[in-house]
Amino acid sequence: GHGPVAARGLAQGEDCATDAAGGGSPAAASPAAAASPAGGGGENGGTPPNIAFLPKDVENDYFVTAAGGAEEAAAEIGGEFQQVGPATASAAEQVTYVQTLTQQEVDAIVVSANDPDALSPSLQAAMDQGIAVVSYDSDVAAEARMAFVNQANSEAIGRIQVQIMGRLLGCEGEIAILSAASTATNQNAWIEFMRDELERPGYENLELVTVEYGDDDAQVSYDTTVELLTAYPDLRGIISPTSVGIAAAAQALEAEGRGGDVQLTGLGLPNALRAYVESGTIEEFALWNPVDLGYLAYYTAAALVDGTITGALGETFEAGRLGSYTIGESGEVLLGPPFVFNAENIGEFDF
Amino acid sequence: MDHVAGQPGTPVVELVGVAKRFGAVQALRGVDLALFPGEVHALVGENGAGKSTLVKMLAGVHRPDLGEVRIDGAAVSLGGPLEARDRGIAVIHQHPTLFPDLDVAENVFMGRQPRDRFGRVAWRTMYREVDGLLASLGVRIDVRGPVRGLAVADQQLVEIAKALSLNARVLVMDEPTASLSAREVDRLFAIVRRLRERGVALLFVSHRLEEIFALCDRITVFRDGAHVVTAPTSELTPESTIRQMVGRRLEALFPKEPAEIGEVVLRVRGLTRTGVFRDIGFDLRRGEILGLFGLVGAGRTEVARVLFGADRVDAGEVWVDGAAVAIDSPTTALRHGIGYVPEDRHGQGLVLDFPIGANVTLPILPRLGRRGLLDRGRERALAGEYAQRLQVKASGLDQAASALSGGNQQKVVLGKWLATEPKVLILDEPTRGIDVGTKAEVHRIVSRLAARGMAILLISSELPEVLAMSDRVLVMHEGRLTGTFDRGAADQERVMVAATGQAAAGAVAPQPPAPSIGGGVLSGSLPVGDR
Amino acid sequence: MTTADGAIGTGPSAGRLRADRLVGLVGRVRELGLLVALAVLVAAVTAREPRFLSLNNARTILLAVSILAVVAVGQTLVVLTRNVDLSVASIVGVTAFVAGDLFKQNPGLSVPLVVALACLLGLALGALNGALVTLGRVPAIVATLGTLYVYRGVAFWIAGGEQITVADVPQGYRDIAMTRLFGVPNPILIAAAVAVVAAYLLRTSPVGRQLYAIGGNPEAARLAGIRSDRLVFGAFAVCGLLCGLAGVLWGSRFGRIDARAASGYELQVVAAVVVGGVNIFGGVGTVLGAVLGAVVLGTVANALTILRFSPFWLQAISGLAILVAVTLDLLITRRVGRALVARRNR
Amino acid sequence: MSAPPAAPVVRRRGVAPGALLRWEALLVVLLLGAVALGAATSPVFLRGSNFSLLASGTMEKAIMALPMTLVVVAAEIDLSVASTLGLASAVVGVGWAAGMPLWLCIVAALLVGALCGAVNGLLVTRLGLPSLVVTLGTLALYRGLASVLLGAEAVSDYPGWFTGFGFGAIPGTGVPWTFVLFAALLAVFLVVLHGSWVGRQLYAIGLSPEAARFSAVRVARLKFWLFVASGTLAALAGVVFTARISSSRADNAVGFELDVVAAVLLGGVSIFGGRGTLVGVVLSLAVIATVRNVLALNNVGAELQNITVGALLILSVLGPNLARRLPRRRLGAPSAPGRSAAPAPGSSAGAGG
Ligand SMILES: Nc1ncnc2c1ncn2[C@@H]1O[C@H](COP(=O)(O)OP(=O)(O)OP(=O)(O)O)[C@@H](O)[C@H]1O
Ligand SMILES: Nc1ncnc2c1ncn2[C@@H]1O[C@H](COP(=O)(O)OP(=O)(O)OP(=O)(O)O)[C@@H](O)[C@H]1O
Ligand SMILES: [Mg+2]
Ligand SMILES: [Mg+2]
Repeated sequence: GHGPVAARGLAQGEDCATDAAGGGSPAAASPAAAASPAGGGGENGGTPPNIAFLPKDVENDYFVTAAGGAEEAAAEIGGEFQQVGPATASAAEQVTYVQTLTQQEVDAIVVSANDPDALSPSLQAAMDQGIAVVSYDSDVAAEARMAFVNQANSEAIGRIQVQIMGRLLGCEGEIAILSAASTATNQNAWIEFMRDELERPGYENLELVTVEYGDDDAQVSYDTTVELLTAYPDLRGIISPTSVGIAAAAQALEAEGRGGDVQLTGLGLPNALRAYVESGTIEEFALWNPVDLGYLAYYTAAALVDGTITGALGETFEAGRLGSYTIGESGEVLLGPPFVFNAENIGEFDF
Repeated sequence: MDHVAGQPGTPVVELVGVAKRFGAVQALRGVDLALFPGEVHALVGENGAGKSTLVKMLAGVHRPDLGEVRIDGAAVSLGGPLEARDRGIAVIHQHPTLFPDLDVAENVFMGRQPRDRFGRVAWRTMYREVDGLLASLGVRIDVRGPVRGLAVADQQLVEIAKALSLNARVLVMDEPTASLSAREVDRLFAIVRRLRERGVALLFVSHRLEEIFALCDRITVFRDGAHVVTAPTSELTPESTIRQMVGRRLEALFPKEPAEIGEVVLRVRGLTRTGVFRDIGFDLRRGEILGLFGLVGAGRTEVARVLFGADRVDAGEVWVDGAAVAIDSPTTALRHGIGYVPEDRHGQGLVLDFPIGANVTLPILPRLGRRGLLDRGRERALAGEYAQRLQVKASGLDQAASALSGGNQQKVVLGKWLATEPKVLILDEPTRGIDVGTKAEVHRIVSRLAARGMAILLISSELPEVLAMSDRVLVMHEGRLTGTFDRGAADQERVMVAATGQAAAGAVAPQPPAPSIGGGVLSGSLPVGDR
Repeated sequence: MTTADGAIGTGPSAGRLRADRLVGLVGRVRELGLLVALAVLVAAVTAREPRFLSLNNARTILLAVSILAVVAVGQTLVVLTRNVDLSVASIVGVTAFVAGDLFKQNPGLSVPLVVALACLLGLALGALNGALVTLGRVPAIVATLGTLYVYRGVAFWIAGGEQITVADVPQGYRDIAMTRLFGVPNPILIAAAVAVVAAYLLRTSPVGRQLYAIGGNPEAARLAGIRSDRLVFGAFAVCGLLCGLAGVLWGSRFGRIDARAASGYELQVVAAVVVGGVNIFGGVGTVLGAVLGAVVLGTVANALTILRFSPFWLQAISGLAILVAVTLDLLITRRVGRALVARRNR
Repeated sequence: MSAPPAAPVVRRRGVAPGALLRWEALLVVLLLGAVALGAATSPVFLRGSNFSLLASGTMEKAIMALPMTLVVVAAEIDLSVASTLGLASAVVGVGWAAGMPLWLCIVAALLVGALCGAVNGLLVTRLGLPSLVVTLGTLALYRGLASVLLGAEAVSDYPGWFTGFGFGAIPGTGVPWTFVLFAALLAVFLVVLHGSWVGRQLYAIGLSPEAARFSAVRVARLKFWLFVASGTLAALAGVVFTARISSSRADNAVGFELDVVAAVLLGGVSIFGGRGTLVGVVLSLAVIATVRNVLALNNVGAELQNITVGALLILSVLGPNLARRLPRRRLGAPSAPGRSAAPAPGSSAGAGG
């Protein structure tokens, strides 16, 4: 079954935060009521759209999963779908892919940017050629795309991970962050919000001691985790906002026999983390449904291609089984708040 | 072929009509050679006559294009060095083939180490055997130390030990004495004679005719890859052998032209390189050929390298034309008009893969063109001029230096340095491994250069050459000057005494007699030495 | 035969013999130097952070370098023969992925079988490198730069964006890297065993000595009747085999594997070998050195984290460590060598 | 017979012209094949805009390949180029972020590149360390410095003229500006390697550093400046790269060094030094860029592109080798098996200084 979009498992009151206002919990920008299952585009707009997805890298299970949703959407609309991209997250290579896709005259490019600025000139060139450009997952400069399908805003993602950790540790103890590459933009944005969340009253005793980088490499992430344990003997928790990092950290904690002793949370995929949730190394972790993200991104691109929307504020379109969406500030389409997985609900997901 | 009387039975090894071609070069054109048990057979010929090629054929390195190799009368195909070895043929190659970072004993036994019952290398046995072998050669070399850093002569001795360790029926030696001192040569000869008595067949390749006539039973002469003659030593004389080798009568071997000796061009005082040589001082004048004699390892090359800027010096001073100079690189040496023809032709003298022309012009390229660009026209003209002057035998200036015979390669190196129009030319073993014909030519060239006013430092291990060519002779022993002789006063005996260090205390002045040219600043006992 | 009645070498005998012994020591001095450097490093870091010097942390470091050490041993064999294998990381990646994929596609497959298949795959890929170099006469650096791309490409091709997760492999497979013997994690024991066996064979077997000979002077090796091609081929094959083993350890240890596993690792491997005093031009070096090189690099990385250096400094300091190590090694070797020559000539 | 003075030309390269022509002819055939394949399989391949795409994406590597060719001809190697590129990009970024005028940032980046090259050069020529080892170390060092400088930041918001230079083409022609820059550099390098005495000396160094030194070639000095040139041009490539992707990040162009080396080797430059031409390298760059472009237009992923490039690299050496070996097998004396990394051990002896 497909994942729900609302944030289950996290009740507002359980936060460490004691201030009432705060940047707190994400606005529940949930979709409108379920609408017609058939998409908004296809039928009224002549030829089926030819839409290309360009993820950060094609080896990441996250994007592979998202591509599954896009394919599902393509099948519903009857459009074409292809996913191309670099093997390792590289902005420069993405530029080349954008140019190649432009040459190929696809109808729309859906891109998750390794670098928000690197892609701008080439994406703008693509738009000049009449190609619809949508960003998803990781945004590009606003003027270089028509819409941004946001899985959940950075703020929500950043804060929720700290909130989970706070809850797991009873709001006190040393924690560390294990990120991906130091240059990963959305990671860095999330980490900023994590820091901000930690500034809030109530988190005084939760101390972030370091941010380390595992380069989205299993070995580096693993070794770094183990070294963290030695360097910070009082370490109580690790937040790893990357699917590679959290899996490697879990593996390392289990190998060191520290699973459950040092709490681990972050962003990850249920299938990759199921074993660790079952063994108790990870109690809770967050994510949105990447299948839905790909699905929504495809529908957004299709709507742009057939002219249903232009990316202007307030426009609405139908996104198949997800229902109707409205374009928000600066072309943003928000999938929904992040979702928290735990031992009870993880069995419901298969991606 | 003409079997020589007194050679009983069948030859152990026989080459019949073998031919070998390398690209455009026909190295061997159908030659015959038979080796009998209990004979020492000399193989002589000019550079490039094909001697080493034949040796490599026996070693299983090259296979003949035509003809066959017979062992004990039966035709065999020597597929590789291993096969040759297994058939009882041991070879000492012209250039040492050692493993610099392995120890001496391993070098001797590489590829066939003694093993213990678990198939492991039996190190103790190996060390013991090699110790014994070297002792029989009368040398003390640590068998557990690496070969790197051994003097060339010692390396050659390791090679010899290696060949001896095979207990072969046939021992082939390609110029084994080229870098040995007289005593070592004597010892080697004693062993060779002993092996002959045991019925080993020996093939001995050398350019030193006096050695050949002292040691060998029969002599085979090659010329241009063809067999010329095989005859008992008794039927030949050095003169007739040379005639067969070069195919013509030879003019004087050491044609020294009279030259007017002028002012001091190069003055050296107190030159010291710690651990290598000490307190070297001499004057070299215009038109003078200054011989520098010594046994191998005396440090002559080291002195030359320092004068050429290839090595650094720890103390001492050098003046060129009266001006003190600091020569820190070959480029500086070139600027001061010093040229150096190194003893290692292949490694240092030539870029082997470059054509003749590019080799000749390499040091002067920056002068040849304008604004850094090459001037191919001038380059060709210049290279052609020197090739012509030195009579380099080649198909053209485009021929790669690697395809030339040793003598012609040496001429190219000479041409290269002459093209720089040096004031001082240092020649390091300019005729080593060069056949008599070419040797005479080189001597003539050197002599003519001196006559035209060039100052020449002639380093040689060949005493007759030094004595005949030099106006003055310096002698080195273990890194020190042990003698200085004027042309008239230098005779074989006195020079040898100095070279072996027997003259040690005070018999000769370590510094040259003080010439008072250039203001006499440097006369008398000079404040030389370490600083 | 007669005995020597006098030395006619180049120098006085007694001094020379002693000097030559010392030359023999230089080989060992290289590793000694590295050990000293390691000790200094450990002492310096411990002075600032006592926790660094603990059994636990030693285990962490050794565990972190164990896979690197296995590959470095293989690389050493190749480098000794005056070759290099740049494709090691790709082989590790391919074998790690294929092993995981075998389990994923055929749940219930026996663990030893998969391990054997992965090692065999490594062997085959290494052998292909060897064939290109010996039969094809392609310079090793060119051939293995090519196969670096090709093998990695094959890994991507097979993977097609899929990952292997812990859920895909049986516990028995994970146990290879996860279990401990007397408190020592398996990978360390495996790496140590590989290193000890390789070191022993290199020192005592004729074939081992011949590898040195080939690298020291290929021409002379040929003249000595050594079947160089066969041995070089063998060195590449064994290196591939060890990469296969490393791939198994990799998959077993990290749980999650994608087609990028170990990419870029070749540079670390070469760095470890070089820091370990193995001459990149062949003929000189030991397995012990290479393993020590890996340990030094691992210790530096570990120390930086323990000392709470900003992670941004890590790579720069690792690079610096490589340069310092090779420079020191060179200076020491050179000084000893010069002293010896001077002595010999006295 | 003595050599006639008017003998044929003095060849400028240490390689038989026949072999040379064969290699470059092979590359031309490959190139034509790739173009034909592209024209046949993709309707957009022959468009001008496609050339622009094909060219612009490869210019940084092409710029680094120029000095790399010279470095490899001199029997050395520089693995630190991509890291130098990254460091230069970081320098531009940090400078720009600090409010320095952009031209000054660029100059600073070039100076830093030169300095990086000088460090490599000093370590190689002064200490006599193998360049493979030195540049492996500086590969990590320079990349590390880039990440120290930039940390997790990325600097972008570069002015339009700058990104326009990296991204745009001469109006109306489809010829990228960066290509013009490359062409100008190529002209310089062609003259240096094939028309000047420096080039000739580089070949001599590559073939025999010892003989070159004994021929009064300033081996150490030339090598030093070669590394400086390599570092400077890598920095220039960093500027180009920064402009093209309008962003400075610590991980810019990670792993490019192997692509550059691969292009040089495919171009027929011998890893042992002394052999090869810039024409071959340019052809090889064109072949690689075209093949990748054709494959990409046909939606063939990066992995298969890499397999293709790797296979080309191997086959380009293997093919001729096998062809040559068949008839010559009997000749014996095959080249020593697998000599790998660059020159012989003694090669750096020229660095004595
Ligand atoms: N491997 C090779 N490739 C090409 N030419 C070769 C090769 N080996 C020998 N030659 C050529 O074959 C000819 C015979 O060479 P060889 O070495 O047998 O002469 P040699 O009689 O030993 O001379 P020297 O007295 O100088 O040692 C020479 O012209 C030489 O250049
Ligand atoms: N490769 C080397 N390593 C260490 N020492 C060396 C080396 N080559 C020479 N030597 C030492 O330097 C000294 C002089 O060298 P060398 O043998 O070249 O002298 P030489 O008089 O020029 O002899 P020749 O030129 O006849 O070979 C010797 O004592 C020798 O031991
Ligand atoms: Mg010979
Ligand atoms: Mg000498």
